Parts: sequence; structure tokens; C-alpha cells
Amino acid sequence: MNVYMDHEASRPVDPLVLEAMMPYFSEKFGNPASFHKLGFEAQRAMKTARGQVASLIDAQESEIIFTSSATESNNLGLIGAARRHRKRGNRIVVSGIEHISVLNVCKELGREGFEIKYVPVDSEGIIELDRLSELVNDETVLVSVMVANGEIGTIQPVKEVAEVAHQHGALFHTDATAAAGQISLDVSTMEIDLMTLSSNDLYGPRGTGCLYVRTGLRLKPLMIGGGQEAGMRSGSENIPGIVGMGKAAELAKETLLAEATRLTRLRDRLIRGMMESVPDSYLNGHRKQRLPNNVNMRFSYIEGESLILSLDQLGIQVSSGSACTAKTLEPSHVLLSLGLKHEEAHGSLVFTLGKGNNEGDVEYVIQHMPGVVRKLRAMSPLTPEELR
Amino acid sequence: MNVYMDHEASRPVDPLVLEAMMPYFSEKFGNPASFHKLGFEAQRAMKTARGQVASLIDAQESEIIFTSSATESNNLGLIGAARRHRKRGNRIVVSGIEHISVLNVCKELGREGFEIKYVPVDSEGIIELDRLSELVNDETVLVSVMVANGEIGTIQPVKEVAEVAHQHGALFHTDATAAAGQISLDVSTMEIDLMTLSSNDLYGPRGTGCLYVRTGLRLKPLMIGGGQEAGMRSGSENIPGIVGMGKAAELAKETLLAEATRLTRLRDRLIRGMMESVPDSYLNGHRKQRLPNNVNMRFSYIEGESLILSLDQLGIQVSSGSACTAKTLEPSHVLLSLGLKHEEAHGSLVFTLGKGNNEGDVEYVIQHMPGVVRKLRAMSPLTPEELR
Amino acid sequence: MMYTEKVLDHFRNPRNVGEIEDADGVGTVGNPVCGDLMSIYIKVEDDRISDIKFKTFGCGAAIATTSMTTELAKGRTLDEAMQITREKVAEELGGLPPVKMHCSNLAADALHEAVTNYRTKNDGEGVS
Amino acid sequence: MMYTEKVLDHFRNPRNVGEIEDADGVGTVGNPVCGDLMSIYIKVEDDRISDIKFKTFGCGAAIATTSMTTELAKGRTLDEAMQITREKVAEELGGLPPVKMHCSNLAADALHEAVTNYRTKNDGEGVS
Ligand SMILES: Cc1ncc(COP(=O)(O)O)c(C=O)c1O
Ligand SMILES: Cc1ncc(COP(=O)(O)O)c(C=O)c1O
Repeated sequence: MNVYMDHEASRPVDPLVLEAMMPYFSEKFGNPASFHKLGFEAQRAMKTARGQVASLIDAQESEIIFTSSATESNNLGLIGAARRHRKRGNRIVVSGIEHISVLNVCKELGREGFEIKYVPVDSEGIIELDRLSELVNDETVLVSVMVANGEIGTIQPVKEVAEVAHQHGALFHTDATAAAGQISLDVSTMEIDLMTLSSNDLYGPRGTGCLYVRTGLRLKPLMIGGGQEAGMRSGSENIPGIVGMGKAAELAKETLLAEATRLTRLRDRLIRGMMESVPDSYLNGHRKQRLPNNVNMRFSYIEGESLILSLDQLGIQVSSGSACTAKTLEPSHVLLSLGLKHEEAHGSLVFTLGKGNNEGDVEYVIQHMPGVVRKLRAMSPLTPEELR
Repeated sequence: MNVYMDHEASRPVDPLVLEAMMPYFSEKFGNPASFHKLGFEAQRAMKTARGQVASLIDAQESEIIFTSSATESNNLGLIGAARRHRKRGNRIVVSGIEHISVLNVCKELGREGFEIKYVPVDSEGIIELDRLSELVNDETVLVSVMVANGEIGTIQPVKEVAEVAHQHGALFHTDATAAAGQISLDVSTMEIDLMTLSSNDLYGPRGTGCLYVRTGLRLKPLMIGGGQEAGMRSGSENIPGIVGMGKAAELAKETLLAEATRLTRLRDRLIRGMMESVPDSYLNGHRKQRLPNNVNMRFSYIEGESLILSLDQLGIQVSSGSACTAKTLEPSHVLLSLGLKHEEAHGSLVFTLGKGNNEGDVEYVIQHMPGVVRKLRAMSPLTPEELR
Repeated sequence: MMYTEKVLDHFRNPRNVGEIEDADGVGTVGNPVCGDLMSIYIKVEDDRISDIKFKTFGCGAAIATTSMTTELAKGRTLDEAMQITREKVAEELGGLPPVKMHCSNLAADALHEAVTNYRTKNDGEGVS
Repeated sequence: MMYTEKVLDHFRNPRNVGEIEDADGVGTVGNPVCGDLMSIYIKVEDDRISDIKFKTFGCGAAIATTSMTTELAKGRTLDEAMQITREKVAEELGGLPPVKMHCSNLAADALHEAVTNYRTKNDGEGVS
């Protein structure tokens, strides 16, 4: 039995997406800048993909700037907006549970002289809107708060955040990487100026992401050169990747509601099943304002890596925090922001479900968790007498 | 009949490369940061690819930083080195025929206060080493001269340039995008500090490139976040793309010599054939110091786009300058650097050969060129009486 | 940047290519340095364009727009010819890529110049 | 970051897990805040480690290195036990991922602490 529940770290490319991409590797391999039939074919393919992605978030084609990843989109969105619109103000306000790419970009902008303010979240991971209103002022150039956190699953009240930003004339960026494909996104009703999306989170290929840039908004480009993507992102376009992201966005839009309902049911069964069968286990994040596919659990007295390793032996793949930060050996900054102690953060597991998971998978995990936890707790010097 | 001779703009992915990539889309789709079997599999795949790319240029695995394109590598190499090593000096010296990504990056660095000096090339496109020696001084932080120019095919005396740079303590970057896979590259005998490579020029997939960074050299990263690629390039790795670039590099190394010999013969036949059959046609660039696959010809009295369009109708795809600059409608800065007049530059065509081309293709082009040129010349008010 | 079938047709089979040795009016616009140069030659009878020819150095759009312009102008009165605008020419071709609208779509100007050239010469003759 | 088969074996089937109620020496290193805490318990007979047990809170490497350390130490003289280094433990496991060499490979220290703890107590007794 193999149960992959690490969709936040990586997702398989959907077979239909791969099928759509295939012709663009070796047959329709033209450069859209070329002035001949292969070039024109590539231009048409890009236009279609741009439309598909735009449609997922109710944007216009021309508002989609393709990049190589969500990380690049976050870098371009934040650095590009801050440097270009510096005269609007010197303050940048972000939540404390943003992805490491947003936080590290803010650190860098801090070194460049911007004043960075972090808005805390409550113990369930929801941004404190009161604090936000205090921190956003007329000197604020940019506010960035993610739609949802992929690690603890918490969904933020993004529209309210956008309103606060706009009241003060600040631009609003949101990282929708983890949310896209799981909850509906609409850039106009949500009042978004800049939005980050990743292809892989939609079951599209790695190596492609995009930044939504509201019509009329200009950014200072991060990568300069031939002037592709309206001059905001140079480099010959990755057509197979872009075609793949387009197809993935189209499929995501079609299946969103049904899949969200299905995953929410599996998610709730998994949470309940583990809480009931494993003593001293707790849910991290918000019980309801939560991505349909996210289960983040804390198992006291033991450490996450040894949990992952034990589960891997049983054919269950999970994660212990954002996969992107695993190598730092630091406990997740997201969990610490909830007020968890270091040792509590160390013992947390992230199960992220996806298309391939079914009820059998959930039951398999529920069945094996108690034994795995028990074995590790028996080895741990922290485990209280009654749990050994 | 279809004859694709625009390999500088884009190349088809080699079937063996695509085969190597395929498992990494939907089966071995793990994130190398993940701590389970799929993650480990991805780590191994990356390591293999890094070794394959390193081997092509005689570097070490750890010296290869994967990026999303040659443009990104040029941006990272130049911006990253200049900003990080600013204390070495304030001057940057580049050739006037670098790719637009290098030139635009230099403009940007110029705005940041660096002093940019451009070394001219002679009428055949070879960098003027005397002028280089005058321009590189002890205040120079960085010298960048490409190995070969993809548009006119000229191969530069890179080792000599590197020596001048190093005599003055400057770092040396070279853009090997157009050269890789066509001529042997060896970063140690060539004394390279930073080298840009692109996957697609090796018949690998779009969306992947790399920067060779000599051991011990640190750069200021362009994209920040999770700290992938030794902290020099953040963002979850594009494993299928990286695997593809690795395989492409391996194949390029194996076939380099035989393919260079074969292409050189086709190239020379194509040049001779067109010069003999089309009056007032000239070769741009150097006759001998030239990439095996490059033919850049000038046809007086007519304009390049209408030539391309006519050839496209006959199933022949070519380019009229770097594909990346076509959309600016400006004549190629490379051709102008050779001392050509604007109208001469407008009438130039670039034929770039590749694996798929054979003698039949070359003869087909030679057969059709005279008619195409004659028809356009008959329409042109510039054509002298005797050629109508 | 793609051309319509109509543009490609006029590029492949340009109408009215050539010069008129004893033209009544000639108009030339553009500059080879910029990549476009077009000359239009007209014969005028009874204030109508009885014959028209062109020569163009330039891109596909430049050739197609000149060809289309001559076709639109042939047989028209001079006043009608002066009403033929760049936009009209582009429209008749089913549209042009935006970047080409401004840089290669000069043929209407050449036509107007040819008419003006004819009128200037004839006014001149009338006065002298 | 991959573990060797040997590491995985010691993780899956850790040797000598447990506590010794009436241990002659106990050594504890690490800190749960950092994600690693390990205790080693020893029984000593004739200056030899006659029994040894451990408890570990931590990652796979922490568990495997403690397990391996107890296996290496069992039956050894105290002086021999003091010679067992972190490097030796890692080597016996077929190597550790570089990042783990410094952060989770603390078991040898716990062993040395257990021996020192035993000696201190016994010196204490001898002197008192
Ligand atoms: C919310 C969020 N933003 C950005 C990223 C970065 O994505 P990538 O590493 O693909 O660039 C992630 C990755 O997990 C994420 O969860
Ligand atoms: C020499 C050279 N450098 C860099 C590039 C940029 O490559 P890309 O557009 O794939 O980033 C090119 C593209 O043609 C090139 O010829």
C-alpha cells in the first residue's frame, strides 16, 4: 500500500495536463518570438494558456505574467512593486505566517531601507485584523497576506485585508499558491492588485508559476533581457510549462467544487480518526477556516522527522512543516506563530490530501498512526508514565 | 518539404531527453526537500543531472546552480557578482555584442552606479583585445564576454579575455548559451569564474538553465526564499527540467565532435551555395572562427522579414537576428556592431542548423534562395537596374 | 504577431508591382534605414487614377499594405484616393499586428503624396 | 539528505531501548527545544559496561546513533567506552547526512556523561 499525503510539497502532474504539454517539447517547439509558423503556433499556445489561467481567478489574459515558480512570483510581486512604487511610502506590512520566500524578500527590502511590519495571527492562525489596521498607515506602499497557508491550512479574510490596504493607498499582494484550485478566487471582488500562483499546486508541471498584475500596475522587473511578458519577466518562454499550467488551471476550475467537497470529507474523517485513536494529539490551525486538503496534527512527546520516517516505512508519505523549510532544521515559523512551544512544533505532522487519495488511504493512516506514535513514545524520555 | 533552420531561436527536445524526463512528471514527482522516498528519489535525480552538466564543462557537481533560463543565469551571474563584490571595484567591462539580457543588466547596473565599458568588435565580430586591455583596470569588478554569438556565430578568444580580467583581479563571466554543445568547454583551462548555459540549446527542455559558479565564489541571490541551490536560487526545483538538462548535457558531450564536423560541412556548403547563386550576397561574421551551425547572410536591397515570410511559405524556417530581439523592430545591435549600415542589417538572415538537418535540407535552401531574393528585389525601389 | 490570410495573399501575389516611366504623380515615403521605403506611381485621366504601380522595400506588412492601397485606389477619383486612410487599408486586409500599424502601414501616405505631387505639378502648369 | 540502510535498521529496530531503574551511571544530553534529547543508562561490573539502555526524543539520526552507541559500548571497559567518539558512531552507521553530523549525533556525549557520572559517584563514595 502506498499513501501519498504530501501534496503541499509536490503534486503529480495530471495525465491530461501532461498530454496537453507533450506536443510542445519536440514537435511544436517554436519560440513565440520567431516570425514563422512554429513561432505563431507557440504564440497561439501561450494565448490559450494565459486565458485559461486568467479564467481561474477571473482576471484578463493580459494580467497574467508567467514566471518559473511561486517563489519567483513572490519575489517579483513584492520587490517589483516596492522598488517601483517607493514614492507611495516606505512601509510594508505582511503577516508573520507568510511563506519563507515572502518573509526573506521582506528582510531584504528591510535592508534596502523599507520598514517592515509583521501582523501576528491568533492561536488558530487567523490574522489579527485589529493589529493590521493599526499597522497599515498612509506611508504604506504594500501589504501582503496569503490567501491560505499550506502548512496549517488556515484561510485568511483576504478581502478585509485588501480593504484596509486600499483605504491607505497601499498595494495589496496575496500569495494564493496553496489556495488555488481548492477555493474559489476572484481578483476583482477580492480587490487584489498582485497575486501569486504556482502551476504544480494545480497538478501542473514544476518550473512554471505566474503573477497576476492588475491592469495598469507597473513593476520593476527582476529579470531583464529580451522584454518578454510585457517587459516584466524576460527570458524565452517555457511553452510546454505554460501550456501545462494553462491546462491545469482549466481542470482546476472544472473540478474545484466537487473536489473540495470530497476532500473536506476525507480531511474531517482523518482528523477525527487520529484524535480519537491517538491520545495527546491535537489539531493545529483553524477547525473550519481551513483548506479542504489540510490536516496538521501535533503528537506530544515525540519528534516529527522520526514520525515521517516511520510512516515512510509503512508507505505513507507526509511532511513535518513546509517542505521548503525542512532543510533549515528549524521548527516551522508558522507553528511558532500560533504560540506553540518548540517541542510542540517539532512533533507536528502535515497531511496534505489530493486527487489520488481516497477513503481507503485515510483509513490506512488512521489504522497505523496509533502504533507508530506508541513505538516512538515508548522510546522518548519525555513521555509520561501513563502513556508508555 | 519542411526545413527548420532556426535552432538558435528554439530546438526540439531530443527524444532520449524527453524519455529521461517522463517519469518525473507523474510518478517520481517528489520534492527533493521532502523527507521520504519520493523526496530522496528526487534528490538522487538532481545529483545525477548536476554531475552530467558539470561533466560537459569539466566542472564539479557543486559548482552547478540550476536556474530557469540563460536569461536568469546572466542576470544572476552579473547582478549577483557585481552587487556582492562591489568592493573589488566599480567598473564592469563587456563586449558590445553580448545578448540583450547581458546588455540590459549592464544598463541597470549602470543606473545603480557601476561604470559600464563596452569593448568593440572588429568587422568580423571578434572582440578587440587591445581595447579590452585598455578598458580593464584595477577598479574592475567584472568582465563578461560570451563564448560565441548565436546570431553571427563568431567565437571569441575567451581564455585571453579571462587572463586580462584576472590580471586585474576582476571576475570573469562568460555566456556560453550559444556555444555549449557545439564547441568544447572547460572551465578550468578557460579560467572561467561564472558561465551561463541553457538547456534548450543542448536539445533539452525550455524552463531550465544553469550558472556555473566557481567553488568559493559567492553571489547575492536574485530570487530569495527557501534557500535551494546552495542559497543562490530559491524555489522548489523543477526536477523534470533539471533531469532533462542533465540528459541533454550527457548526449551533447557524447555527440559533440561528430556533430560539429557534420554541421561544419553543411554550413560551408550552405554558405558557398548561396554566395554562388545569389548576386550581392555576403557572409556576416568570421569565416573560420564560427560556430559549426551558423550561417548569417546579407542580401542587399531587400528586408529580412519579407525574406523570412517568403521562405516560411516554402517550408523553410529561419530568423533575421536574435529571435529574442525581433519584437523590438530594431535592427540587430550585433550586426550594427560589425559596422553594417541599418539597411544592410535589415536584410540579413540567420540560418542555424541542427541535428535534424541534412544535405537535402541545405540543397533545398540553396535551390530556393535565388528565386525568393529575385522576387523581392524586383519589388524593391533600391535594387539597381542590372539586378532586376 | 501573425498576419491575416489577406495580408499573406497580398504579400505572395502583390497587385500592381512596378514603376510607371511617365507617371503623372509619384509619392515616396519611409526610409531604408528604418526598414521601410515605398513609392507609388499614378497615371491620371479625367481626375481619376487610371493606372497605379508601386515599389516597396520592407517587411511583409509594408508590401501587403502598398499592394492593397494600389488596389483600393485604382479607378478612383483623386478626391476619393485622398480619403483612403491607413486604417482603411489595414481594415481591408483584415487587420494588422498592432506593432505594424504604425511602422509599416505607410502606403496611404505614399498615395496621398503621389496625388499631391500630381496636383502640384498640374496647378503649377495651370499657373505658369 | 538520505540515511544509510544501517541507520534505518537501527531506527526501525533500535537496540537496548529502555531505562535501568537502578543504573550505576546516567548521562543526558540535548534539549527538546532543539528537537533532540537522549539519556543513556549504564550498569557497571568490574569496570565494564555490563548493561546499557537508552531513551531518545528526536529524529531518526538521533535514535539510530543512540542505538548504535549502546551497541558499541556494551561489554566494553569504561576506558574503551570513553574512546567511542561521535565520528566512530557515524562511521559504524555507514555515515550520516552532513547536517545531522553536528546536530543529532550526540549519543557519544551522553555515553561519556554516563561514565563520568558513574565515576564521580564512585570516586565520591571512595573518598567519603
Ligand atoms: C504559500 C506558498 N507560497 C510559495 C511557495 C513557494 O513555491 P515554490 O517553491 O514552488 O516556488 C510555497 C511552497 O510550498 C507555498 O506554500
Ligand atoms: C548568447 C545567448 N545568451 C542568452 C540567451 C537567452 O536565452 P533565454 O531566452 O533562453 O533565456 C540567448 C538566447 O537566444 C543567447 O543566444
